[in-house]
Amino acid sequence: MAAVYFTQNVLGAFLLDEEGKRLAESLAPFKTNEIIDYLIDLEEGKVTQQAREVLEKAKSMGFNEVVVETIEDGKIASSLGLTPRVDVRASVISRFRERLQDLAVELGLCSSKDEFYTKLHEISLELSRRKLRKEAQKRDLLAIQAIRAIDDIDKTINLYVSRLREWYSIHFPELDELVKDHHDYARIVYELGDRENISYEKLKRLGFSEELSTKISEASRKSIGADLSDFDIEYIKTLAGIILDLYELRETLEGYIDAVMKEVSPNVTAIVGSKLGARLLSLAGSLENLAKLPASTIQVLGAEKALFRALRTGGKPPKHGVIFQYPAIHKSPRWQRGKIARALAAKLAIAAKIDFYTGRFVGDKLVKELQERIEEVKKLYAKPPAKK
Amino acid sequence: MAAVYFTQNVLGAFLLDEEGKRLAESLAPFKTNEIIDYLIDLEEGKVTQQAREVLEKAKSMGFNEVVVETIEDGKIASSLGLTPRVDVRASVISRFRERLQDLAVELGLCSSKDEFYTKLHEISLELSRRKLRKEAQKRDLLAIQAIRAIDDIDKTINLYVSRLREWYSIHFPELDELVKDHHDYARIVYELGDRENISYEKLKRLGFSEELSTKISEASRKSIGADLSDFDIEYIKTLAGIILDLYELRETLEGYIDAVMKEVSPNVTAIVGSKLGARLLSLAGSLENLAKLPASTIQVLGAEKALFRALRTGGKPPKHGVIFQYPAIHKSPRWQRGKIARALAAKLAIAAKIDFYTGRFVGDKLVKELQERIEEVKKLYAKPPAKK
Amino acid sequence: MSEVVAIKPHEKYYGVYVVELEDGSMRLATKNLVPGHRVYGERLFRYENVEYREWNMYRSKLAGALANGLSEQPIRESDSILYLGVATGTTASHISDIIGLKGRIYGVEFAPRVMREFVALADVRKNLYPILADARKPQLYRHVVELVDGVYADIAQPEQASVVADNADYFLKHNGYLLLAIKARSIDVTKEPSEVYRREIETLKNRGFEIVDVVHLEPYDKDHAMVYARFKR
Amino acid sequence: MSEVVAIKPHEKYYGVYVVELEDGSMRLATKNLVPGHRVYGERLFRYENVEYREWNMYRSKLAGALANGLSEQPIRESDSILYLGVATGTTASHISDIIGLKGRIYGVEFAPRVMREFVALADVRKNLYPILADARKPQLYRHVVELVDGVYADIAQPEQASVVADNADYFLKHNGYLLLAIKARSIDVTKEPSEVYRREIETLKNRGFEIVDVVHLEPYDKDHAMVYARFKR
Repeated sequence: MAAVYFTQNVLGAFLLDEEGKRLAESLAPFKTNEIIDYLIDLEEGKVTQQAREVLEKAKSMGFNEVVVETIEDGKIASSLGLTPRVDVRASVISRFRERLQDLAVELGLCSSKDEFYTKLHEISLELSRRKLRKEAQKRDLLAIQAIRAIDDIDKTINLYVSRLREWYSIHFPELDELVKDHHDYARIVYELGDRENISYEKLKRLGFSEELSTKISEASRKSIGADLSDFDIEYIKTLAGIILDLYELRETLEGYIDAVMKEVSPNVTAIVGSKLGARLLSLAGSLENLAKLPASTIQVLGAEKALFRALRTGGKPPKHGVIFQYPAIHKSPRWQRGKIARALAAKLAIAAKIDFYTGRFVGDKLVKELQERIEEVKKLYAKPPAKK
Repeated sequence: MAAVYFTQNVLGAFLLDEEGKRLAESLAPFKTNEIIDYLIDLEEGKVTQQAREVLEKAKSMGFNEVVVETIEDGKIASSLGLTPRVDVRASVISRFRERLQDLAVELGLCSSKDEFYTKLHEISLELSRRKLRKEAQKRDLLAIQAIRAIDDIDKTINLYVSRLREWYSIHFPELDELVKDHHDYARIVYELGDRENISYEKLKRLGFSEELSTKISEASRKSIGADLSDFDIEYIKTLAGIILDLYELRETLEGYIDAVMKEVSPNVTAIVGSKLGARLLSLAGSLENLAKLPASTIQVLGAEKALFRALRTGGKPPKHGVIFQYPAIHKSPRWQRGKIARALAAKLAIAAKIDFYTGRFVGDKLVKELQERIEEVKKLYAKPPAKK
Repeated sequence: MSEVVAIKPHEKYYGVYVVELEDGSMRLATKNLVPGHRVYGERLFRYENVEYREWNMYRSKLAGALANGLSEQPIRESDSILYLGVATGTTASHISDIIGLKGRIYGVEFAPRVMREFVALADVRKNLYPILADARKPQLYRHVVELVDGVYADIAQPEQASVVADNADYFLKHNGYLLLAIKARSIDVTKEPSEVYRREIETLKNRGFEIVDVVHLEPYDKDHAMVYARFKR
Repeated sequence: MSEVVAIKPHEKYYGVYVVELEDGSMRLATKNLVPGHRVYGERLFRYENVEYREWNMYRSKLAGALANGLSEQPIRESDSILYLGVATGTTASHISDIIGLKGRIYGVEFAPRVMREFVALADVRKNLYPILADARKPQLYRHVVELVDGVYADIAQPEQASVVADNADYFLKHNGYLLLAIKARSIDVTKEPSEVYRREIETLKNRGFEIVDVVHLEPYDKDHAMVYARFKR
């Protein structure tokens, strides 16, 4: 009887003949949340349902011996009553591996090779994060410190920019009114410095609009500000420079929070993004605390003052705390907000629990359910309630 | 009759014979405050008292013609009734110039050549600053902005260091207690990062004492903090890095304030230093405002709250505002402080007026007088007043 | 900092650029796949509207090998590569620049402390596929790695040649290339580097590799050599 | 940044050091008179407990002239020097390093905006004597300048040779040296640089200077040459 080959990969379990033709197959669940569990089972040498199906089929087709690539697969085969033969360089299997991406399309798991790779990329990231999570020590606290550092930076940037505006206004007072954006203001001072150095072309090169570039360069020519030495300008530029450094640090920390949150709290992050997620952790104090809070408390996290006032005075309790930053809440009409906030808080409570207790990724599902509920709210309460 | 040579320089006016021997001389006032005026007169081609004396002497010695180096000196000679002959390369005069430093000692103006050069350095700085002052536009406002920026930095450094301490304490909580100095704390985090990287040798190399280095390195080995990835540590270090940048900017701005204050307000600076001087300008709003304030107001600048409270309640008015930072005030016994503050404020009022209206440097004199008054106070009021 | 005078494709090496600076010095560089982003603090250069990243010979052994005249740079656009010991991704990021978005690097790294950084990099560079695993056990990641065009290995372990060969058996195409940084002294401190190379190279030959070139990495790296080989299944 | 491998005195030039970096490149440097302080953002190097400041050839014409092989570096420790057109003191700071605390540089500069920076520098470097004045009128600062060992001039004006000679008449010792950066094109844009040099050098000769050497400053500076001469009273 001809040899038959058994192999498992990200697409599922397969039985192949000597030509590499598929004799039997059982596909893996090709969705991020489920496939991670599947791949972890494979890595741990567990007998997956897929392997079982395919090997039972082999038996029913009358095969007693299967060729496998690894001792691990061999064990699985023998646990199901087959005789394995291990051949690490089995060319049938390596040729099969070469066609993985085509097969994914052929089997209808993806619509194109590119989609397969995009999915595989996502899977490899999430799988690595899941494993890293076990190594993580207090990483929720790190995300909390990072988001608080961002808040500190925001506070001080304002202070520094006010100082910079006052200082540079000795030289070019008209700029203060013309450039309201703090970051842009600091960039102009840092990059161009002396008012005489400001020109339409240079402003355009810094990415400003034609209109603004014209206005600023004209104003610089007619400025009533004092002429300053290069020496003096240099120090004003130093302050502008550190402001730009702070903006850069802020961006760096946002990237960091993103990386940490995806690892430490992937489901909360999937729902509200890494920054709002980190704020929730910060308000709760830790992921463990957040996981233990009821949805009703999560809903008003960050609105403690308003809540206590309501309790004291018997007034209306707040409908939402920091989750107000979630676009579907603050962009919705007033009368829908409470309902959306409740739905969001409920999902967040579930997400935090999963993040803390299991670490499985079910973000796709949670997001989908939340979207459905929000659409439902928008449909059911499209009109403002009648005044009582 | 042999030729006679007339020349003027930083030491005074001189009449020389063909051998370079001094026939007559009239020395310049070799003190910073007065010599600047003298040198400006020379530069402007004015007939100084010294030139007049020496040239009168030449006439009385029977000379009708003098050899001079410049047309300017020629004009002076002829205005005093002598016939000048201009010889730019007059070797008698250039040989005389070569011996300037020796002559300063010979004439008893300095005790050594080194002292002469130190003095000349001081003079060249002050002369340049005096001329720059005329070109200065609103430089007092620049010093004010710089000192305010320093205050802003001080405020935010505290905020950032608190954040850094909280953040890094996840990893190495024991360090918070061991290193109270903020700058040192930030340096350790930035330079060494991971606790495992901390050692006695490295701490010593950073300039810490043997005792502290031992304590910190031992604590790092026994720390109860969480193990963190290099990845996480890297971001904490970034925050520490910007804190160090802020310390550096602070130092840079102090240097800048020093340069500006010496030019814009040399007399106030001579009395209280550039930083306290800038604070006084900042509180008054400008040098012009400060120059117009009576001494009694300067005395309580920065203590407006206490002053208004006193006026409202009829209580005791404050004895000193920001000038309390002047060491002779806060280091003196309580009962002497009011008197020293009054003396200091009086000198500051004079200094600010001179700085604003003339720009002449009389700081040496003002400082000397103030010192004398302080010593007097300390002698007259050595004991606390008897309780009433 | 000196300004850029010109940037040209390297005359010998595919995908590599030569940056000429105002002070007369030359730098290696690759086109930045993600403009504006640095990976390990390297300098960014803009020239004729394209951004390049300096490829530091002291930080990346592959750059060191090229600077020392390796006979060829075998990596091509769209290649798939298995990278054993990818660490934080310094070298991988330049290979990522060369293979472009149609290529893939499966980056295997065992140390979580280091892997974390590579995961963050892979989040931005879509052609990096992180694999937190032990390179000595390829059977544990065989499920997620395809058959690749090349293997790059920088693993400081004894018997690195065997580890690489085990991986090649599973994942490397016939005629696929191998770039192996041998950290000679970490294998056996008692023997001269040259002997260690010989023994490791012997192992590679026995396991189906044909050696194309070997260059030492001094002065950029004192303990390593780079082996360039082809795999015959 | 590459690390320092070694720092040695320059084989040819007095007071100048050569820094050898890890990446194989060489830099000129002087011993920092005020350790820890940068003057124009230049790199600081520590080697065997001495701090050096990189002397940037693109920023300082004297460094450019030395890099292009000027026949001698005439400035010695303890020298007194008249520097015409001292600007913010980039080059002067390196001369200040060379002459040490027993030397003096009288730095003449006419532009207050620029002088301000030099005054701040002179406040820290005690061998710098600022003079806010027009170099064309030496009679106005003759009261504060001694007879000097050398004149350094970098003044972008027509008839710069005459201006320099006028100053030399007042202040330069017999056999004193002159280092003159001629910005050829600023003198007469219609003539070829070589002709301009010739005419200015002719003036110098007529006024008592013996030309020792002339070097062009390319590629560090495209429009200048450095003239090195000795003055005979």
